[in-house]
Amino acid sequence: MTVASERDDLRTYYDRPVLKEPTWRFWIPSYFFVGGAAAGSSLLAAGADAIGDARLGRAARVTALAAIGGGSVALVADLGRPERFHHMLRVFRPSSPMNVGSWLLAAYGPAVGVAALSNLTGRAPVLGRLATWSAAALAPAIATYTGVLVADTAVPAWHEARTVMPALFAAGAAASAGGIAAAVVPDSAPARRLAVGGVAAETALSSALEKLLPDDVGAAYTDGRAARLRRAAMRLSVAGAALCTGGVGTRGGRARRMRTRLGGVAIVLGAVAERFAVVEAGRASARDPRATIGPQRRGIDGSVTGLAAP
Amino acid sequence: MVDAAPARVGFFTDTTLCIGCKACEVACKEWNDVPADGFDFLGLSYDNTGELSADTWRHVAFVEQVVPEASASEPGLRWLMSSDVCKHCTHAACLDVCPTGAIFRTEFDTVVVQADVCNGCGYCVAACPFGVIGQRKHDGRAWKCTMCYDRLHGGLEPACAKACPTASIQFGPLDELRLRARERVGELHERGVSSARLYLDNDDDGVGGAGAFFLLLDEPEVYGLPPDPVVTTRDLASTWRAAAASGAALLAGVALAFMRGRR
Amino acid sequence: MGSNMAECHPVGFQWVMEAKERGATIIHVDPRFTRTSAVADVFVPLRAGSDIAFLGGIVNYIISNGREFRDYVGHYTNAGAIIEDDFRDTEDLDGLFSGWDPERRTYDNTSWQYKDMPTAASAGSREVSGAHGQAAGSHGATHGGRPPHVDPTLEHPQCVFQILKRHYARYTPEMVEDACGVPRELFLRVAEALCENSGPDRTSAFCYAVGWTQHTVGVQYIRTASIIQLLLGNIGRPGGGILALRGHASIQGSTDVPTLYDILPGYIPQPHAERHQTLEQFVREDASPTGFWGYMKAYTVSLLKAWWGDAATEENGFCFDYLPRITGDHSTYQSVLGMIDGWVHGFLLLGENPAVGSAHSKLHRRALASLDWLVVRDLYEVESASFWYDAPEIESGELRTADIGTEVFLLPAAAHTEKFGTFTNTQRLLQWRHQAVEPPGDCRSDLWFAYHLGRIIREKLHASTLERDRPLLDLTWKYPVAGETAEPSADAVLREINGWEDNGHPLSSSTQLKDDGSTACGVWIYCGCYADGVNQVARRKPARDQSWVAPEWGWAWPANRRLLYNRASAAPSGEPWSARKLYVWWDEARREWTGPDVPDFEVHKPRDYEPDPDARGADAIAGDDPFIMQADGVGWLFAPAGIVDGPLPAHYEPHESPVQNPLYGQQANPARDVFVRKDNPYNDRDRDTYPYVVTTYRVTEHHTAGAMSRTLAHLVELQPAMFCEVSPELARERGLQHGGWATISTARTAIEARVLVTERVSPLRVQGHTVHQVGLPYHWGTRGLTTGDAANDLFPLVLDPNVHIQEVKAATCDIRPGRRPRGGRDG
Amino acid sequence: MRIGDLLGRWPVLRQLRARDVRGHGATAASPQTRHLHPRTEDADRVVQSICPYCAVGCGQLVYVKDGRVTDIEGDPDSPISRGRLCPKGAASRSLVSSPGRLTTVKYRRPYGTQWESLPLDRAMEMIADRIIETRARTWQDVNEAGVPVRRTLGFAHLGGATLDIEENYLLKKLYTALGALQIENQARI
Repeated sequence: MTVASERDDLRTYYDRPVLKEPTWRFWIPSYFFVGGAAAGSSLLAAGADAIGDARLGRAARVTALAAIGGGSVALVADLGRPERFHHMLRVFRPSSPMNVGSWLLAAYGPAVGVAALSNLTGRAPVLGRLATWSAAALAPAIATYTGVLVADTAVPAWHEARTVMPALFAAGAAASAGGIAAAVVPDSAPARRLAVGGVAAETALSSALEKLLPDDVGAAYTDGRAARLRRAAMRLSVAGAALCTGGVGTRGGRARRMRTRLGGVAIVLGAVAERFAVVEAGRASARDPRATIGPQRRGIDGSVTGLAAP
Repeated sequence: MVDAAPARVGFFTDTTLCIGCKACEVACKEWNDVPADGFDFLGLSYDNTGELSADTWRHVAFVEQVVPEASASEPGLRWLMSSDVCKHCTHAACLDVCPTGAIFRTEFDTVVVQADVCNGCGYCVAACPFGVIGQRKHDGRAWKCTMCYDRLHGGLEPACAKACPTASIQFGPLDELRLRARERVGELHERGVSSARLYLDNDDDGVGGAGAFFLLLDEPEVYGLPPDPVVTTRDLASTWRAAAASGAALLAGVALAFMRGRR
Repeated sequence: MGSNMAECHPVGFQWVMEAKERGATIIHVDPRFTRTSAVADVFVPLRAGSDIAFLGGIVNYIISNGREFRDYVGHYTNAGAIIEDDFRDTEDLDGLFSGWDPERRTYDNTSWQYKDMPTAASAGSREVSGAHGQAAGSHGATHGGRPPHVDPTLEHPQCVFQILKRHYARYTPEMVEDACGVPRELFLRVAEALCENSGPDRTSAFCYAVGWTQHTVGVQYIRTASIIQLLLGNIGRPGGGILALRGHASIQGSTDVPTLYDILPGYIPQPHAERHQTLEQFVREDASPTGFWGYMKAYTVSLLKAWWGDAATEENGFCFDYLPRITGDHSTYQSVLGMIDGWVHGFLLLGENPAVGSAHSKLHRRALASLDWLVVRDLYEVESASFWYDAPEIESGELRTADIGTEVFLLPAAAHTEKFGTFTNTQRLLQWRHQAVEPPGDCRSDLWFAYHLGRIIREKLHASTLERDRPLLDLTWKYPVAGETAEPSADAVLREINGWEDNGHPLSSSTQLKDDGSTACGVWIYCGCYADGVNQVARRKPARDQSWVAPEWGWAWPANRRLLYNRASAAPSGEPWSARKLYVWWDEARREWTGPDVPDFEVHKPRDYEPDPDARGADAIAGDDPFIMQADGVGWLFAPAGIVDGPLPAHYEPHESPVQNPLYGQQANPARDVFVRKDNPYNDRDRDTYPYVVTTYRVTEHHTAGAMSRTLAHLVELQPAMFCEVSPELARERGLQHGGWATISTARTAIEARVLVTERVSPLRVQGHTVHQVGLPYHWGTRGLTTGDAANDLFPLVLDPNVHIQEVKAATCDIRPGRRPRGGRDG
Repeated sequence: MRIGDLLGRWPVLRQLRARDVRGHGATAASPQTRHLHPRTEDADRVVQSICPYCAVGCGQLVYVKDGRVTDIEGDPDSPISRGRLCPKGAASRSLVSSPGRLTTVKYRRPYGTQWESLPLDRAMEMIADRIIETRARTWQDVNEAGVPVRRTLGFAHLGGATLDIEENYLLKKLYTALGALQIENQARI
């Protein structure tokens, strides 16, 4: 019978996975995107205030609120027991990025809300400004903790990439927020710059990731659905960046604005695809016993603490 | 609730004594009211369970091997059987990452999911380096072996250990079990069973040793176990540092984006 | 051998594992490498149906190397007995013994007798007294005591030992290899291990199960093991013996307290029409005057008193006439054919499922469909109750529901937790169960069914004056009932089983039984289970609080003895054979036999007691004769009576076999029960159509015909599909895919199963060519949480002549990839 | 519930009080968890029984609460099984309390196409009538040779070997009195 497989001299139990596939549904990668978008937007809002760009400021605040609002819905929707969402704040558990993230969101969400409402209604301007700045202060954490969250799992494609993962998510946040802002306020140079910069960083980090991972783990990114999503993400982002940068220098013109808006949308879609690609890669590597056993086996054979040696 | 903190208890599963009867799987389900896990013919030797999951807290693995050094008077066959279970790690990833406190460490130093707390976020599922814990369909919550926490409160041994006909599954204070296990390995080596080795009995391993450890006759991966599992949170601090750096970089990036003016 | 103990008796197997840890050598001989083989020290793959060749080889090894336990063999067996001069062995007659009658396909065993002394068999023969009318004991009145001619030197050419030696001389390692497919060095390793581990200081045990009994020569399988164990001195001694691992909670009890056609309770034979017209004739014909069967009249009279009470008097022969007479084989397979042939009209099935569990189950389903009425009592709706709408024959169109005239009563049964009662386990241990809860709905115990059925019938016939109704109306049928269901008292029934004196005082031992009607006892071998009016069966003294023999847990028959014939654990002198194997011995100071167990011997009979020639009963047993149930007090290497197919086991091929009998011209057991009829086709040596050997078995996760396991999700998920096990070689030869489907066909029909390709089934080299074996679990049927074809559909009706047990451990088949043809299953 | 109580049960506050920064241990336990105990402790009674599957005869302890079996496990006192059970024995609670169990009489009339229901006592009456009728129809006082046999071969019995000895005893006694010979059980098979 098909005795435990010994294909490519790596031994497994009938080729069955060692790990469980993450149970997260599409809500989670969606949240990764909107969470990043919200964080980036909060920073844009603060920046806009700093240089006194009211249009960008308002757009960014509204974006942040919408994004984080939608994000919260996504988070609750993915729970097996949504009615128990509040259990997330039942304890304080620093060893759990998700718990830490929940506390962060508990502070960040209201700040974003107050900032946006005060801006739209013109009421309580001082409070609004305070809220805007605190949201901005929390934004970097919001943008990156999700990277920590996925890295802090047994999933090889995520855990082995832990040094890059937060940066990748930060870059994604910049690209997403920039992209949205560029689409809404095409005239805003900072928005365009943030979008393009985000794309540049994301692209660089994404290829760094491939180099960083051993083949049996990296395969999760370079084969299958994840690979297709990443190619799409890459094309969209680069195209979007090109469209956004294309018009720099030339004056006015609806066509140029149109290009920028288009570019912004492309970049946003690219950022979305990238998040789904990362989650998909995680799933694939959890399914593949080689991704789990390979690195561990090399570690043992390389070291003396081989607990498996008779 | 027992007040005085009792000694850490655990499972020592001696696979050399296992006859693959699966009494552990059934006794566990009968006591804990765990539903059946599907009637699929997997044909993995006599294993039709496949793996540990939300609905399988004990899983007996069957491995058929053709032994190379077979002579005419030796069948040249080896049929390994091993009852797998949650490891109740010293450093338990599922517990570390659980955001609700549903998973906690008991006074017996075991790792238990509280069904009345779990909200089914699924983080523990991705975090477990052994693929033990799972999310139950149509229920949404995460489930795994509790080492019969309720029975322990009554001074009873876990259902699987009690049922095991050949004492392949042994329950007791972890220190005693480890001593017994080491003697057993020595004994087996003397008898010429050179392939006998312990798995997860060592405090220095990636999960700080486990509350459930095993005597195996081959490499762990042959039984579907990770050869050198590591609790993911071991690298959490460094990951947060990376996050801090990238957060700062993000700030800088945004600042840069604004410095060059609004048009 | 013939047992897969780790899988079929896992909890009992804990003791084997413990023995192994303490240095015992575990040897597993089986057609398949099973979960037992996995933990055994030595695994011996052999061809299904060739066990006697293998065991005979061991007998030959022992004798030709002088490895027998001389003191034991000389004193405790009939090795020295001289047999009639006209006895002829299979060696002389090419596979037949003297006395063969080709017309009636039976033996006349006159020539098998001790010279100048016809003998009666002990309990073993009770099950055969009906077979082929005259089969057993066709000789005249039996005598008892020691054989008149004995050669203590065991040199006389007609003495048992020399006959044995000649009989097995050709069972050499080479022949074993040729017949069984077992490499000779592996065989020699087993033979030597057995000899080394036997003698004064050591003992070896055989464990067997239906892997030995379900053959056309099944009884002789066990006989061969008995010969080995007697030669090696492994009977009646701790750690020795031949252990039957029985498969059902009280199947031992169902034989002791039989629902069997040929015996009455306690192995008293069901009287035979011609030979047993009166009680006197019955006793004279069938009871040995010597040994404990010498009291058969007391046992029988006490039974008749228990059943017919005051109506049973000295004058009317204690109602011996009330007992229906047998005239041949009335076993269940005959009844089933009777249903098809139209002379059996009604059938009661209590907790049995022949539509799945019996050989040629297809034939059984046809039989059920031919009945006027059928009563089924079970925990679940079993295939034997639902056949009329979901039998495979309905699916295939061979039967139509609307054409089936069978009236079916399906009654729900109470579970083991819902009634009081006793199971007798595989080691003759009676254990009482307490009721935990009331049965739900219409569920009732079979005790309730039997009692109230009897009550109703008696009420309906109470006015009858017909002679045939007397036994029924005179029957003692007063049992206290309790509760709203009017459940009869199991305790009261157990009291009757134990028996009482005419003053109503409970008996404490079968030695108290009288043949004058002053005692009543329902099951003489169980006498004492209610000694002193205490339910001994319910005793539950924790193991840790008593000796390792645990005599105060439950009660074992006879007389709470845990090890039978344990007088043999001491030397003739009465001293233990060795300190290491101390068990029961003669205490000279207290002038009695003593030990941790109840001595299986008259406690105060001196070790040097010598009976005078005309002594009767136990008095005829000498102080150094341990086998007190035997007429001559010794273990029978050679069986002058009691076995219908030969005094010595000879290797015969299964009824269906792909190979020639390597030893004799006689291919299969000449005396086997065959049923040549259209609906029971056999494969007569067609090696091309059915080239492979097929065998059946259980798996740990299921129970027999499945009613108690296919219905439980927690068991079904562990083995969710009917499967077949084949070797990689056979899979290649036939193109079978692991995990795919295969169709297995025999001369009867074809079934389908999922394929498990595994090295655990290995092709064997037999007589120069390769023999492939196909393994099939037989647990599946058309009902339950998972369904599948019934393996028993494949097997023919062909039986062992002694006990009429079917051969389902070896037949010939073919196997092909793919599912069986739908409709018309005769593929 | 008052807000104060709610706060009081909030583990975060317990953490603060216990200065437990990690929140891994007892502070995370819920009230239900703290009151966990084996359900066998709630049993009204425990009876000693024997496993109904194979013939090893393992001891079982049956726990009963409100007239229902809440648990069946091995009896540690048994010298045979020492408290252990195989998968089938371990499934005994499912066996006796499975919803699939038959609890009412089912009747199929000759040539009928479906089950009908029937009161138990009516069924018993009908079965008695069938036996009486068949016995009368097939009764033999003597056989072909004219030898007395006093029997009927008109109906047969086949019993499983999970019947108690008391049950077998009554069955054999009744059938013998009826002159029924073809009384068999699993031991033949």
